[in-house]
Amino acid sequence: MGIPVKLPAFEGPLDLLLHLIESNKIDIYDIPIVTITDQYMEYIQAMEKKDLNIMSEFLVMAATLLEIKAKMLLPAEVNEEGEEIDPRADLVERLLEYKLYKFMAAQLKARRNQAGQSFYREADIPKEVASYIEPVDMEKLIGDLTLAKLDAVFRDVLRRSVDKIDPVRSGFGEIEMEEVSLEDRISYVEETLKKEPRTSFRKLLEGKKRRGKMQVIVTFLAVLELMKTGKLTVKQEETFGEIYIEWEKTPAGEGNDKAVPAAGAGETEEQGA
Amino acid sequence: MEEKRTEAAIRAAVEAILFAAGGSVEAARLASALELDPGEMEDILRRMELRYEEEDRGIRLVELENSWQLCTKTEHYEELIRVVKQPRKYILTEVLLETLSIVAYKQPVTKLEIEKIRGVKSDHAVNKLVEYGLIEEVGRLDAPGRPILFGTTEDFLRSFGISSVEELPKASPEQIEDFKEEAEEELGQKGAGQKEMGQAPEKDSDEA
Amino acid sequence: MEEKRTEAAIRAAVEAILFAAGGSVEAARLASALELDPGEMEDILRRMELRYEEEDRGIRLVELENSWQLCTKTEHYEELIRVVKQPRKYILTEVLLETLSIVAYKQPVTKLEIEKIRGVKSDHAVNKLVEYGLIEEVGRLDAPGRPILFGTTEDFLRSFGISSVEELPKASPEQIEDFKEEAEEELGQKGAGQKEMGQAPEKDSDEA
Repeated sequence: MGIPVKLPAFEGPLDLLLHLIESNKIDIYDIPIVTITDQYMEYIQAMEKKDLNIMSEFLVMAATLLEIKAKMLLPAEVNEEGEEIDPRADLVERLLEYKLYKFMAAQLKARRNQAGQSFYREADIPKEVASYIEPVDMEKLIGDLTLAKLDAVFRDVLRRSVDKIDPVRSGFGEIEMEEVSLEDRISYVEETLKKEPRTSFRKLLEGKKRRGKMQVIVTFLAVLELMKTGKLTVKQEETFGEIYIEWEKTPAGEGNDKAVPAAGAGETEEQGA
Repeated sequence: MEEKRTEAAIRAAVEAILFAAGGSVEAARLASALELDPGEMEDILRRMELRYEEEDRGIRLVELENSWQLCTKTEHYEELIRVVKQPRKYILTEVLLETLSIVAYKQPVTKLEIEKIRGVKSDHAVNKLVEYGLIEEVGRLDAPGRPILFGTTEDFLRSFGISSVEELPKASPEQIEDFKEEAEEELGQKGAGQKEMGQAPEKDSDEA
Repeated sequence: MEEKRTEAAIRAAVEAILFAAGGSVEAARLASALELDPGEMEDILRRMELRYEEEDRGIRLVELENSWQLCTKTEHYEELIRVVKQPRKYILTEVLLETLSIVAYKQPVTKLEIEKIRGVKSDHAVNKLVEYGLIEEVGRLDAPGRPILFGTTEDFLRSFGISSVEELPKASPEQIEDFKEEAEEELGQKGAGQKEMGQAPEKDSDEA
């Protein structure tokens, strides 16, 4: 059989083989392997070799065909039951499976045409529903907040507020250079997180009498540094919200701990707090 | 297309068309699509309108200037809300709690005052608290720009079982003075009292 | 909310919800919104399904893997397209259909398995099907490289009018046997189907 001048394109080697089998009117269970292999080779030789990726797939099949052809010449192998093994068996299975899916694809196509006659709807939520805002459940919101707790929070706020103001006032005329070392802050943050693996940035600053700007900045840098090395993760749920810090327990962290002695200068005394 | 359709089949077709169309469809357009004369179409639509009012229908047929449309019955909005709206979760974060305590104890208070105490911008916290119905505008300060004065809501007070702001323990000016003194003392001692001071505030940080 | 709702009222609510939602809504979600237990909800949905089949309804209730949705009956397609524009459908080439059918019948399946069956690289086809929303990643195979497992999407069910993947005939060994017989019969007719077979693959050569 000659190859047509205008070569049809095939999806792949299996597709081509099925085509050859069908156009030769061959029984798929008894493929004349010599004829089919020759035709297959003829076809791929005529193929445009523009796409190596596609070509290689056709070539793999060519090798398989040649292998089968060779095995056909040898005495047949037998299986445990003493039956002769047809070297073509695997190929036949593959071809049948492939054909099965082609057949199913055709069925799907028909179903799609049918299903395409059903129309769906875009969501159309009435304005009143879309703009509905759930009322606040005050009880749930308040939760276990008590007046006593609120009072404590307020006192704490005031205290910190005073703390913030005073150093400035008292600092008039004698502006102190605040020495904050990044290294110390890193070890402070590490120590704190080891004791309390989940905390907030705010909490890291607590216990510090003088929350100078430099203190805040350097602590923040320390957090960034530790984040970069993967020792902690940082989460902020909303803009201006609480910054939550979580210690990542990595074995790598331990080696580093030794590098930074726990009992450092200045800030480290807070570890006791 | 069929020889003689039943009215039921026509009604079904109208339903299908209006369902898929989403918006409204002119009666004339329906009539021509279904090969009916306008009068007949109109009669059928009127009859359909009534049928949709039956108890087991969740949609209704409405006419809008010679156009017809299907829409959800308002009776079912409540159930619809439960399906489409995610229940909101509100939490009083530390920031909110802090801001709330300032409003509670210093009310009426302006946002500027809150910010002065907290040392940071507080628009977000104030807005959230208003949204949650914990605080509200209680007036305006007689000052340039007439800034809003915030106070706690009645709902807020009720939830603590108190009837008026008066019942809140006020942080008096003297108290604030106390704090200042305390702070100055500590500064003098430079870190002596640190341990005690360090403990107190930390306790609340996990309340968020 | 109500003391005792009639089933008609529940049916109405379901209709309202599904009409407004447009897309599919999980049965469990409906049940919780309507404060029904799942079994009861299911029963009602099944009864509704039947009621929608009545002659004067143009829409039907369809199930898509435990979710429910309203859509127009195919019977009204002719009348429908005279008024409503057909949503644009992407073209599914033979290659895509073939790949899709492998995913549909063998899911969850890796790209490698698809390629083994098809005998060709299938990145392009798989990517396109993912892009069209017909298949999606459904997990990872517990094997070296943790390859992606693909499965079909709800949109696949919708596009092909299938309620559940279970509904698809599984490609079982018996079925393959059946198919072999069919193939043998075909051989008996010698080349009857040849023309179609020869043409089909040519169309999508660009997909390979």
